[in-house]
Amino acid sequence: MLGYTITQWLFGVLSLMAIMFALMVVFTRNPVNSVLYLVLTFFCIAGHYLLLNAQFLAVVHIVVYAGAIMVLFLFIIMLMNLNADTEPRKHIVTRVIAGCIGGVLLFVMVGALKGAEQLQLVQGGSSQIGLVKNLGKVLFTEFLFPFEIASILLLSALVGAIMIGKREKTVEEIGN
Amino acid sequence: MLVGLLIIVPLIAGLLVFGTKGKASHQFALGFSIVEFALSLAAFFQYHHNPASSELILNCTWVESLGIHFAVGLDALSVLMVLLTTFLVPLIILSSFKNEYEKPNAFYGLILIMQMALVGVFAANDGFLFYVFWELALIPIYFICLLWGGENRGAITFKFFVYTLLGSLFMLVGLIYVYSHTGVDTGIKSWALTDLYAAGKSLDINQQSFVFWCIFLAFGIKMPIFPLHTWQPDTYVNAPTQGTMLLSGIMLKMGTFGLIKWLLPLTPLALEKWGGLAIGLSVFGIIYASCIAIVQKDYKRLIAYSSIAHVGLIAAGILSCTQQGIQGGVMQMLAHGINVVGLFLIADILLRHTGTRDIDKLGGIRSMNGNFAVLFLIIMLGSVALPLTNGFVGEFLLINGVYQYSATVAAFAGLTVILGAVYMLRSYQNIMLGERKDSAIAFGSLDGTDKLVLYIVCFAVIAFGVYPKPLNDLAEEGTKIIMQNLK
Amino acid sequence: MIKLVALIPLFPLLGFLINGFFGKKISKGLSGTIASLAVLASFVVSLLIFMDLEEHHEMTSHAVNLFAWINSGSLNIPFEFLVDPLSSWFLLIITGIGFLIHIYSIGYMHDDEGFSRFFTYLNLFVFFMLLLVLGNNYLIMFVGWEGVGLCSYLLIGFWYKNTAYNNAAKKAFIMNRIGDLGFLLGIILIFVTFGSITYSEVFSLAGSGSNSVITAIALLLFIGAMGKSAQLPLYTWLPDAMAGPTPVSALIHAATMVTAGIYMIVRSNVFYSMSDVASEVVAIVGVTTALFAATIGLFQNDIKKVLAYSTVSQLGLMFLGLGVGAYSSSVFHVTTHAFFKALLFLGAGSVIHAMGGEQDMRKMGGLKKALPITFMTMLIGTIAISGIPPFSGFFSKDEILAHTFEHSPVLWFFGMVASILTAFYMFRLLYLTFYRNFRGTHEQEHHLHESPKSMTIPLIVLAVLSILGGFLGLPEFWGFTNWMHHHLDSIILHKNPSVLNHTTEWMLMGIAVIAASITIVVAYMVYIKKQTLPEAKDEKLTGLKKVIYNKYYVDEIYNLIITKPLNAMSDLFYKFFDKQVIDGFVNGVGSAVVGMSSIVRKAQTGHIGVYIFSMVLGIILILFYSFI
Amino acid sequence: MKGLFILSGLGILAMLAEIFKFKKVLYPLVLIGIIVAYALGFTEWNANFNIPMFSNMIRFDNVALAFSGVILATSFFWFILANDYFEKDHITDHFALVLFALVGALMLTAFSNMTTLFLGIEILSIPMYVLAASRKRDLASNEAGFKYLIMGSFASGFLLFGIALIYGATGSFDLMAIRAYISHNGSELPAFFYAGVLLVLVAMLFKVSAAPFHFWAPDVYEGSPTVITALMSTIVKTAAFAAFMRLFLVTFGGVNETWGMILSVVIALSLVVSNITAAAQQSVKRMLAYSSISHAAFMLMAILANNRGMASVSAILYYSLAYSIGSIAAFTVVYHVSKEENGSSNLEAFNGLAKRHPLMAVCMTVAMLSLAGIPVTSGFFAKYFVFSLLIGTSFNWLIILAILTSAVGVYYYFKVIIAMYFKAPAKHDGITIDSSHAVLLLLTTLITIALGLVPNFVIEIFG
Amino acid sequence: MLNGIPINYYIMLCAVLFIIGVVGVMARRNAIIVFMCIELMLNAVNLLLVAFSTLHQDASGQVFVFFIMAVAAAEVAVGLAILSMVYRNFKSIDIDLLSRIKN
Repeated sequence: MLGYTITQWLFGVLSLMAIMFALMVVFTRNPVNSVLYLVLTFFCIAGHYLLLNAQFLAVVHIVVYAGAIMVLFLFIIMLMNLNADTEPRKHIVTRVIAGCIGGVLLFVMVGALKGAEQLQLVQGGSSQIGLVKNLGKVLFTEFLFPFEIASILLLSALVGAIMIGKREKTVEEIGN
Repeated sequence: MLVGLLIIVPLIAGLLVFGTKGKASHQFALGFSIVEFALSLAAFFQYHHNPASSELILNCTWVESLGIHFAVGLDALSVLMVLLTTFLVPLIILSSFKNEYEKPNAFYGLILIMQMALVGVFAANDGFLFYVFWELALIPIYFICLLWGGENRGAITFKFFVYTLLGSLFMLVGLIYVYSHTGVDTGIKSWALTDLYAAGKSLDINQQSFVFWCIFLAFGIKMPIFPLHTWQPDTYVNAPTQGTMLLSGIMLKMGTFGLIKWLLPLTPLALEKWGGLAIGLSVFGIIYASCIAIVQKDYKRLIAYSSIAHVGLIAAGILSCTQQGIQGGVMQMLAHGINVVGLFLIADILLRHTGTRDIDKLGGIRSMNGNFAVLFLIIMLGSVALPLTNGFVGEFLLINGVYQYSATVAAFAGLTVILGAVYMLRSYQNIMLGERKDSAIAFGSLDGTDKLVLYIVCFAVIAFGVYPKPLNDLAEEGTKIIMQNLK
Repeated sequence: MIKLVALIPLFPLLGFLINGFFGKKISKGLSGTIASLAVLASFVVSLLIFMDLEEHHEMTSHAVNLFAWINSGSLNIPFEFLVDPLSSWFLLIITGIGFLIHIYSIGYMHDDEGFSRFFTYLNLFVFFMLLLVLGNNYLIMFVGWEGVGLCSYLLIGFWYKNTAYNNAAKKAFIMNRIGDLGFLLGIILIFVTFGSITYSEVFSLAGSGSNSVITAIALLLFIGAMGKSAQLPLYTWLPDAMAGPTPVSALIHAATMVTAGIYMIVRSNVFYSMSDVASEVVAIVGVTTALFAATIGLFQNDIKKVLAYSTVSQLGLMFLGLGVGAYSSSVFHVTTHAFFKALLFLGAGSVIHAMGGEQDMRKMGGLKKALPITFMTMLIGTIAISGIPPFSGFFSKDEILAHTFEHSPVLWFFGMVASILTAFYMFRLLYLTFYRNFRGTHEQEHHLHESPKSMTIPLIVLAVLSILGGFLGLPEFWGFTNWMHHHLDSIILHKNPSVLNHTTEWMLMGIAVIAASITIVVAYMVYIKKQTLPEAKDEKLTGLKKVIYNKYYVDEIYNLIITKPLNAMSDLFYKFFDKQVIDGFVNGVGSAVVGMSSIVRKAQTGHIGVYIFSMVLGIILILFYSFI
Repeated sequence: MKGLFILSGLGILAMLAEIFKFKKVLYPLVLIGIIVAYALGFTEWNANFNIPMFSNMIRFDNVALAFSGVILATSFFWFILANDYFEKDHITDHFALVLFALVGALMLTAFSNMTTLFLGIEILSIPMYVLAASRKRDLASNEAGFKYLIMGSFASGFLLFGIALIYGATGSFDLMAIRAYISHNGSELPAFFYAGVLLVLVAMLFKVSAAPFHFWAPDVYEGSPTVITALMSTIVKTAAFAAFMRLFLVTFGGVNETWGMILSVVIALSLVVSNITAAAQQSVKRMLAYSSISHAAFMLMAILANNRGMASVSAILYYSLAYSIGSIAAFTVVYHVSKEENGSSNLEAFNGLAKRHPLMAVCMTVAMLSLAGIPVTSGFFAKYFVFSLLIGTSFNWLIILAILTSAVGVYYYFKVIIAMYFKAPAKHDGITIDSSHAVLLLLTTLITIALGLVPNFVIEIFG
Repeated sequence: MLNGIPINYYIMLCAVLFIIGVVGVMARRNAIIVFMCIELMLNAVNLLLVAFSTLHQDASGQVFVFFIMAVAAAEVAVGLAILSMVYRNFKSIDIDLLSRIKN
């Protein structure tokens, strides 16, 4: 079709959608809608993963992001009752500047990111790296230490979240 | 060994004095400072006896990997400066007996620690050590000025501190720059004086100029040289008299001493290029400060400006890089140290007895205390460098040295002879002579300790003017070493 | 004997120390005696040495080394004395006249509370003066030079409660210092040129110096001499210096110290002989000063001021002599001048003593009867200074003028005028003081009395010397041996041969004598016959008279062109440059930092948005710099 | 390595303490644990050199051990300082969080893979976000935690983007591989690799709070509890520098022309902004925050001078030690003074401290002198090393700037000294402090001076 | 080329997504949205990593994504806890209101 393969078509569509949804995340006033758009973006990204033969990652992505994290966001938004268009907007000048800066950043990034053409590709080969078996092997051999130490990270996040989330028993204390 | 003692004794003494209370503090301090003086006399004689004596050299490793050594040693110049320091400190302590200071233990402890740093500066043979002592000397005097100073001391001492610190940081940079060029052949960097000399000379003219100005800035501020001087009068006036004495009597000499030992041999090329400018500033400073001294009302401030004038001449002489100039500088450093301590004590006595230092309010004190008038006169004459007083030898040699650099400059530098007489005589006349201006001002007899200090100073003024040989010989020898290193 | 030369300054030094430390504890008599004896002892030793030197004429100069003083590389300055004809002669003058004045002072200062202090200073002065002439190098001379300046300062301001006196003292010291700077630079130039400042070495090398350097040396030294010997333009301190006690004026400001400049130039005659320019300058400055001071002397009413201006004028004459190469003649005039000027001052002192401190001649008159000895001796002094033969002044002045004529008739003419004026104002002084009627108060008249013996005896001795002094240097064309020339022969290295013939010399002498005599008569006509009195009120003077009476306004001019600008400049330096510009800059930097601080901290708004903006901006800039 | 495990274990233990009720012994246990970890570090000295562990994920070589030593020593002092802090609610949570943060810090000294770098940073940061916000009722603390969180996450995004780009270019997260790639490919590196390096640089500059990425620091420092501020300005900073150094001296040392100039500008900006802004601060705590930025600039100068082998490393090591010890002393005093003044650490609170508590005044003075870089305190040597590294390079101008701004620095450090000695106190009653804190003050002061007198031990640590 | 799509495309796509995240952080006041935008940034990075992983045929890139996800989860947990605390105290999560500490 028009000289493009299916994957190329898919890439194009997914990319456009991802960018569009991402923009909607930023520009929608209703936080709930933002969350939903973000979930959609994530789905697009998951699609990309699939395109890239990272099937396991795509699943995990959906489960973790769309399933867990975004729900958490949604939950908090609901909890705080922010689901209306109540968010005060930044001054228009600020937003324009933010947009401009984003544009400039994009321009600079594009300048900075050229040169991928020189990249020497390890062409072909099996596309098996994205399989669970493969990933598991790498994760539990090469990346064993980070894997273990990530537990510390999660623990500290756990403790931190609990500590912050717990209601203060005592009245406000002055001092340090 | 001896030199090690010279540094360690005041430190220990200072710490001990911190632990004393009340009157005991100054008695202890005095005792220790006299011990220190005795030690330095021993060093002086030891040097006469055998200049290469191992007693006078101490060299321990400090930071091996960086070539930093705790290397101290007394050469001819150092012996003289150490002698000056240890001679003046007991006098300074003695002169404070009549002043009631809050927390005397801290006061005298700081003085003694300062003495340690000063001796260290003069004895250091290692560039890094020199810098460390140099900075170390700043801390006690800062606190002396801050804690026991006059009205507006906070801002003024701060200005003093920042000024000198800024200068010395530049010096550090200059020294490091030279240091980084040591050990080209051996690959081992060293802070040793001789290595720095060699490295300094190996630099090209632009590098030397950089080093020269970096280091000169520090010395110029310390001395101080026009136009880096504005911290000085305020600080001198605001500091407690003993602090002023330390500042002007000894600390100022750190700058001139540094000039001789740590700058001239380091950057001979730059000196040729920039020496003229530096001398020009110094000489202009002489005239400038002298003129300002003429219109001063506060006697302490007047001495402060006179000090700038004197030091300008010293700097000019030293920068002329002649035997006479440098030697004269050394001699004048000694003389100025003694004189200025005397003069500041006089300012202090005036304030204590009459409650003012305003020379327009004072007057007729001679008719109240003739003895004081004579002592004052002698010290003043030493300060205007009358022959057979201590100031003369140095001043003659200095002008001589400057003359060899340039006759015209010497003529301007020589104006100090005239202008010095103008402001000194004027102030003397206003304070001491004539009729009493304010009947409320009474001037009784001097206190014993004041009298003793003044007598010692006067004796030094005259003895050292009539027979300067023992000191002069050392100054000559030290200068010769420097001159050799200049080549 | 000559080895004992160190004793000469030692005695006055001892006297100084004893009086200085114990003066208040011992009686006045003892104090005065010790001081006088010290000088006497010096005189005796000087005399012995002098005779010793005369006997062994073949060895004219002896250096006596005391101790090494200053060493600096090639500069070696020992504390060394030199005994040669010149110094030995000056030793005699200093100790001799000094002794007489010490004796006189015992009487004169008897009632002063600072009696022992006075003698302390006086001894110290003698000590320094002796150092000045004894030194074997320029620096020792400089030591003495400054030392006498100090003593002069102390003695002028002796009555320290009087502010005017103190000002005079300060002025003297500072003016001297101006000259001293020149001297000092001269010494340094000598060292730089010749590598030594010891006389013998310098003079033997002098030939090797280029003419311009020699001229520079000579001129620099002369600046020193101008200060010390009160020559134009540095003379103004000397009249003011009369604030000191009269014996001081006699000793320091007439007989000894002010002639130090002459001594120095005679000592350095080698340089001056080699430099025509310098000599010419010396001569012109000398004659100008002579004439200038003489005219001022005409209108002075203060008895001591007249003498002071006369001293300035006479010193000018001596410099004229030096300038034309008549070195020994100038020394001769120094000697005779020491005699008669000391005499005149002491006489004036005696008058003032009798008048109870009054110095204004308009309030004197007719003292001849009351003070006979004073009058007689003063008369002798006046005749001597006026140049009437065979009194001493005649011979010495004539010699100088003769040499001047030989050098330049124009200079001679002005010198002559100056000496005629001298005769006029000196006789004016004499007439106004001793003749006519007493013009003071009754009380003063009542107290008029001749001075005590201790004062009159020195007067008499000096009077005798004033009469006989001339025989030290009788004119050679009269057939005598000029002893003075002969004596100083060895130290004057380049003599200019006398070219004047005897007729000219006789003629010059004649003109001088006749002119002086006529002047005296004119003065007689004016002040005795016409009974003229100077105006009592200064304001009434007009025109040139007023200008001269006010000393040509020199002090005022100095005040205007030096003192005031200096003060203004100092004020400018202090209040503007130091406080505003430099310190202002320094403080400005400080407040600028603080000021900037309060601006910069505004960026820290507390808004995360701003922080993120700045961060992104930073990233953009970094990437932009690196890639685009 | 063993230290890392011990701290992790201690952290988990702290969590358990809540459950098994042994809160009381926790505090001594932690202190002992730190000492043991420290001691174990000694046993590893020179032993594990160049032996990759866990597929070269982490490498406790001597440099890592040295920096771990600094961190452990500082944390020991910090625990003494913080004894009050732990007496409140949530004691075990706090312990656990701090200990986990320490684990992150240790990882940052020893990582040798981008993965461990990233995890280390996050393990360090996430507890810090919580700790900054740990005074839950205090709005300032809330705000501090929140700001820290947002900015930190934002910066992490850039770090990750950078890492991704680098990975894209090199195909590996391993530092050795990246280094080999750089030296192998030399000039033919793709442009986006440089972009990756620069983005990592930005993220690290954010972590060490260099201008213009510093804005979070003063606010967070001020808002956080003083004790936590002390932790942030010492341990977190040291760890960040250890990481910075490993990345840019070792890994990206080959492409220093890419980041050298940028870094120098950043340093200059940091020096100027931090010192000038600090000059007008009234709050000493905030002033110390700005001062920490200026010190960061100094440490960055040592990295910039990237040409003397181990010299830069030992300079940074010494600097971080000197700065940490000095800061601990300063924060101890600030802590007590602000406690006295109801939480305000304004300059006036220090007025007349010399009379109210001489020991604190003296120790604070020494700390200020050290921070200002006056001999013979350790701060001086620290600055000296930096100068001597940088001199003779093309960055001489930075030295001049550093000197000029140091003079400004002296201004604000001495404002505190002047206040303590010169101004009259508002209250005249003495201040009482814990004896443990008195000991801590004395100890840190002594170490500050001792380090200045004998810097050999630190400087020559790498032989 | 991976599956027919040049790697440049992926890089650009990720850059665009990342920058949209950055713009979102700058442009929004709602702290939660800001936080979400940060998540978006992380996801852009994830995608990039996966792309590179496929390019290099190297699994470690994908493994890294796991870690990023873990961290993101932890960050979100802590972040939302802090946010809810802030909301409790400030009654708002407008980031512009959180500007009490300044200068």
